Amino acid sequence: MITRISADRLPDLLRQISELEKLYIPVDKSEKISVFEEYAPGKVMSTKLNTLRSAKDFFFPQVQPMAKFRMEGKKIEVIDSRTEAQDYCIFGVRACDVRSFDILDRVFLADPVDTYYENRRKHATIISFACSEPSETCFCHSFGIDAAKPAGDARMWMANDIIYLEGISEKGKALLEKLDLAALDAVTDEKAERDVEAEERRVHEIQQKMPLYRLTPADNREKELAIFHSPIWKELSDKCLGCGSCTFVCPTCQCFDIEDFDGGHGVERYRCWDSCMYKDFTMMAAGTPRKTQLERFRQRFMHKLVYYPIRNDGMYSCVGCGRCLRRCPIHMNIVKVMKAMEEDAQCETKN
Amino acid sequence: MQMTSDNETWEPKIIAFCCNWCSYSGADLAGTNRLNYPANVKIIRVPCSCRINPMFILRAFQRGADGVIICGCHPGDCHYMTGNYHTRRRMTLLFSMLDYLGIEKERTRVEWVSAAEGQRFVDVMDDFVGQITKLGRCRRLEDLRCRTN
Amino acid sequence: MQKIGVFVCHCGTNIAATVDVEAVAEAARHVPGVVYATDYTYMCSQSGQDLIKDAVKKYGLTGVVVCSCSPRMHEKTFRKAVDSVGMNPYLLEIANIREQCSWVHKDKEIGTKKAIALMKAAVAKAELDSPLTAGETPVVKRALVIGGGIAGMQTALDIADAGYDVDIVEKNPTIGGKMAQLDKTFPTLDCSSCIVTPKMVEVGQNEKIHIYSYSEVTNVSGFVGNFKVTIKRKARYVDETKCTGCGLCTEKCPMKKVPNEFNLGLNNRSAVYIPFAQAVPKVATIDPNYCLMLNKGVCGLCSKVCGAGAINYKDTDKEIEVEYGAIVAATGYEIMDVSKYDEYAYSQSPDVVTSLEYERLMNAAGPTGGELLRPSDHKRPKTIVFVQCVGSRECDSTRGGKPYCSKICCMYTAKHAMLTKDHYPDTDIYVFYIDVRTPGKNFDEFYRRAVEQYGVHYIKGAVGKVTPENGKLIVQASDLLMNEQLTIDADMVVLAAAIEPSHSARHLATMLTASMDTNDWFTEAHPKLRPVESPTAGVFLSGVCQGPKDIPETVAQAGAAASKVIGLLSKDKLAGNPCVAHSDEMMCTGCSQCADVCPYGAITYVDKEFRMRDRTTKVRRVAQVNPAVCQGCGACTVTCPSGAMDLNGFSNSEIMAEVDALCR
Amino acid sequence: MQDELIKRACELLDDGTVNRVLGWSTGDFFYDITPTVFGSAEDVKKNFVYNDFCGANLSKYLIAESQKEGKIAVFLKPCDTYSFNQLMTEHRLKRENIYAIGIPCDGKVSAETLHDAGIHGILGVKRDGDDLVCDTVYGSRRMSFDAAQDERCRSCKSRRHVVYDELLGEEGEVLDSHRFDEVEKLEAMTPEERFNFWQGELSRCIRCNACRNVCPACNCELCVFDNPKSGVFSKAASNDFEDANFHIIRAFHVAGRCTDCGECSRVCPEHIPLHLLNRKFIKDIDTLYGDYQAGEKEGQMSPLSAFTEDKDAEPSIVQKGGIR
Repeated sequence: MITRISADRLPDLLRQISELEKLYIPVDKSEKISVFEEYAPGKVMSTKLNTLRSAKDFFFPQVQPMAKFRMEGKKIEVIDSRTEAQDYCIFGVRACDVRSFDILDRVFLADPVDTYYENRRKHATIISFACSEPSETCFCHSFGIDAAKPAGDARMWMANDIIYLEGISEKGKALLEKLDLAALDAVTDEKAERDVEAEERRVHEIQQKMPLYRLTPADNREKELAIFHSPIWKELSDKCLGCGSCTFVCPTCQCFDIEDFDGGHGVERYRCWDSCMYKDFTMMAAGTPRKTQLERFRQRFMHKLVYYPIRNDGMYSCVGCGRCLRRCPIHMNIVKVMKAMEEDAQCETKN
Repeated sequence: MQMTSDNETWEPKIIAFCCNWCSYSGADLAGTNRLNYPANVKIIRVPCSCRINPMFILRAFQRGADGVIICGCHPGDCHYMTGNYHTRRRMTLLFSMLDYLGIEKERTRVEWVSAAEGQRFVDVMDDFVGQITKLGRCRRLEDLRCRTN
Repeated sequence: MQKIGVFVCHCGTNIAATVDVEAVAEAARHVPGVVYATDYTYMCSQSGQDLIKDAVKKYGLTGVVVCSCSPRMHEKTFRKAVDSVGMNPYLLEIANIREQCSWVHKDKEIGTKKAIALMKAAVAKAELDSPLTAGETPVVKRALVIGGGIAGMQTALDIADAGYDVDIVEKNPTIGGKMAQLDKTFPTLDCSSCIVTPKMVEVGQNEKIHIYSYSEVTNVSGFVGNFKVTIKRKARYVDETKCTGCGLCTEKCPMKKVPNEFNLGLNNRSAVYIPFAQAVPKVATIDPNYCLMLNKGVCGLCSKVCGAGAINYKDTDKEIEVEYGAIVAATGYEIMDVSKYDEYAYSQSPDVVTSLEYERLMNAAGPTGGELLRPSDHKRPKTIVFVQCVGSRECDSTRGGKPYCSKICCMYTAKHAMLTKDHYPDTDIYVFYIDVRTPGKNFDEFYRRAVEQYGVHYIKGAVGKVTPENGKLIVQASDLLMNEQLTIDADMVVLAAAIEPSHSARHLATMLTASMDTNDWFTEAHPKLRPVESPTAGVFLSGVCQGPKDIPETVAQAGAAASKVIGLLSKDKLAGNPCVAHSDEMMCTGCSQCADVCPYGAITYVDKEFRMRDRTTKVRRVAQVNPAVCQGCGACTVTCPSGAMDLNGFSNSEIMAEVDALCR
Repeated sequence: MQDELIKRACELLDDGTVNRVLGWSTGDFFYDITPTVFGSAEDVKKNFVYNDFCGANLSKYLIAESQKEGKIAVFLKPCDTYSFNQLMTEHRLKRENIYAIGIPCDGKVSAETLHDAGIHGILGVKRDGDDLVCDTVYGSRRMSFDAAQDERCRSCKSRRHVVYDELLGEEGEVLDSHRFDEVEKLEAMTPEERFNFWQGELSRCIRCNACRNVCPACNCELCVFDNPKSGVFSKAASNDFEDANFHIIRAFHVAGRCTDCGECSRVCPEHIPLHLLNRKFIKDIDTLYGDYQAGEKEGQMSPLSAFTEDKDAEPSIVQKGGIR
């Protein structure tokens, strides 16, 4: 069941949702920057391809306070700062980012469940937003993601000044049902379904023209050690600056560190994003197991393309959002790695 | 992170970095002469004003200081000959940068106070504390995690 | 976990009156890391110190905080105390709750609150203190004295007397300095030559003393106990080892029109010369500016007459490098150039002379053979005007004026007046002064004798103008006490020109990394308590180079400097200040910025091989601090972006811990 | 130009002058430039690229590369040569292992700028006079070359190479740059406005360290912010203070050493105009201590290491109206 609404009623739609629960939408802060922000009347939803940072921030923020230790003299009091989250809605998440939630779920919601993540995750309703103008840096299709038909609790298309809405999960459908769609002059009919199909076809055709269209990840699950010892890593990692920009914009990177901040009156324990590209990643008393950038660089891509699929039924830990393609200061991105792995595998077979 | 309500009583916190040879002695002299100055001023002894790293100044603001003052020997009188010349350049540039970032420029200061200038030390501190009191609490470089409650 | 002891001193009532010392001790007991806290009337007393020592032993303290007076007062005392019971002295911190708390805050509540904050900061620092041990360096048992005047000679003699080798570097061909040029000395009126020349001989003959005359220091490196000094021996064109000082060459030299600097140009000497009869070393020197052989390649007379074969026209400047344990600056003074003081007509009339020139005119070995004859017409002057404070106590620096009092002028002018009257009682003498300053043993008596017994006319006032006219000098002046204008027809005018530091002193100070005041006098390490030491360890100050002095003061200071040198040289090894910078080689990139800001040249770089985490090796340039040279200012620590450079005793983390504690 | 560079690189490899060449290569696009070390002429011929997108400054790679066996040839754009000199001044490069080739540059473009201008699905880019013509799946799009350039190139300070062993192409001039205009605009604001501006910018920082890791001046063995013992260690920008602290300290650490190559702003994923911090220091240094261009000459003393006894401004100048 797909409902169509005139695109100029989008503000009303958003207002209606925001009256039900806290609503977040992507907003353009400038020509260059779009971010998810809490909706307020007057805010215009960004139609940019993607937000600068990924939507993982909602469940796995860069800094997550975990506990506090208040000190008075020599006495220490432990304060659990967790509170149950309120229901909220994230509107306008792209297909790639929606998939990233599945990937994160498999990490954070597996036993033992990460309660900080779970708390945010279970209270969220995700309304995704189909892509109408994919870019050359997009390769979500390589991971079986349909940019034109995103997953989520509900999804939305926008084509020819019309918004199409469809509930997917029970949660999503329930939210849509609470809306006063009649007030938005919404129509639910077959034309909406046909329009959406046409839009999906249009987008798929565009995707076929893209340079990365033919990019398909190899199933590397059987070749773990061979890839690990491949000479490609030396060459690729030599160029890597060891910054964490790929990690931090990546929707699926989920590594964190736990730090204590002593503010003078007590200690605040928080976890924050970490990057396997950093020298001090997983630093232990005896040092770090990955001593050079080669090992660190290899870890990141082995994890996304080999280790994760091994443990997750072949699911890759990459969604093809293209953020790292754009943000890496030296364009040493996952596509180049996938290609190098492929070439290397071909060499192997030939030999 | 909790905001402290604004109507609580507030007293400026002033950190004064004093070089061991001139300004710290100047402060001692103020004491020897029983000259009063506000107790908000807390002195940290450093060998020379050139020992003061911008990180210390930012640290003080992070932890809730409302003003940071650096005192050293008068230019030309440095115990280490050239230390305060370095301080002069470093702090000029640092203060200018803080101003550029919109941090109130009145919150940082460098004063040259010799070992003989007990009275001057007091005058400088009176003036600085007065200035900071007028400005109120420093919020622009504060780390809320460091607040009392 | 640290075990800190906190000791709060009452200082009688000095602290206890405005600080609740018991409350401070009680607060300390609640500070994490503090295992013991107490208060006591006088911590610095023997029983107070015992209290600390006992607690260190009883509680196995790892750090001690004493809340008391300024660390500048008793830090050493308490450090010694804990040292005596086996605790590293640098694990002790002082919270200054007297000078910076109880004495400046009247309200007890406020004072107590602040004292507690200061205590907590000291505890925070003490928790991070690490034991420090001073490094040791051997001492080269040889001293260098720069300058061979009375100051340098006395210092050298005293050092030599203690059994150490001393070298004197003197830029002139002879030692003796200004004192050798003087006629008589005040206030005793004994003959200057008669007392200084035996000293010169004594220096020349002392086996422990080596004189590098006609030489200059061109480079100084190293540090206390281990200086390396480059000495330039200027080409003398006479072999010192061969020359017997017979003087035949000076007689035969045809070039006799060279201004004689010993007599301040009041007469001439030959191009090959011995400055004066009693010169030490008594060796001839060829003046390369005037020698015909050196300039035109003709003559060679001196070489022909020299029986010793000492003349060597091919001589060149030579540099030698010598190691010293201590260096004494004794560079003395010069007479200020008064030609800018045009109102006194110094450049217009030869009969306007400086006091030192007058000194030569009175001297039996001087240009006039001791007869007072004025330079213009060699007639005896009947009326002489002395002008005091020419260039001294002067705010106008554009003419080279000095803000300070030259100290010796009042006395030598009285001396000149009396000596003149002694020889020529019919001479009329006028002295124009701002103040007459005679603080010294028998000084005022001496001055009063000039006024009362000799009838010298002392006039408080200033000379406005001196006009040479028909062989006379018309002196227009004002008498401030009588409030009237005077005009005196004088035959001579004598200017008490200010004295100023030797012109080579600033360059030398730079080489020695010793500091100078704005007038270029060397500054002492402490104006009261360390008056003969420069702030640079191992560099000492002797005589007028530190500030104007008369001869006895100079000799006294020379002896004091010598005793400091002897004290230093008597040690086989020097324990340094452990609060010095050190570089963490694992973090250092060798960028050289720290060396750029180090005023002591304490930082050098070496290429060092490092084993990397992946077991490869890498050669990297890293900084190393010479702890014997580093004085611990910390300039390098701020310049170092990676924080590889840190300062013992005032480390980044210690200072930040103090900041944290004080902001809490 | 690319052909000329490839030819020269191959010559140098073939005649044994060098055993490696540091240049650029791409992946699936023409703009995804990666600095690359080429070990053979064959490799160079196949993969070497030099185009309008080759903005990456290669100097910093030389810290590691010059330590390796044999000589490496490197292509340096004018602004890269300043970084090169600065690294030489700081003894970070083994000069005898480097063969520096100066190459001309008339400004570089980032694909980011095109994307941000809404140009998507880019398949190719051509220069057409003053414009860039982008061939995209959505049709042809035009953008002026000037607007497409990185900010640092629009306000380029110099097209003159300050160091090289060999120069390809024409030597340029030091330009009359307007690079301080933006700084002046900020200076003219009220402190309130400035604070809001910077808070808006810096609060976006995600502490990915791209600015630091790409910066040729940030070449510490261990950055203070990565050192748990330094007291300022922090992995995340947990609040406004830490954002500001990181960027102030970083700017201060490179003050007097920053050549204004602009890499920091180019790589910032959050588009924070970090160069405005460095330029403020540069401008202040120029105003107070005389014009100084880091990296202009090898062996220059940083203005923060130097001083004058009586001519330096007192810090109170900031309170008295600031340095303008």
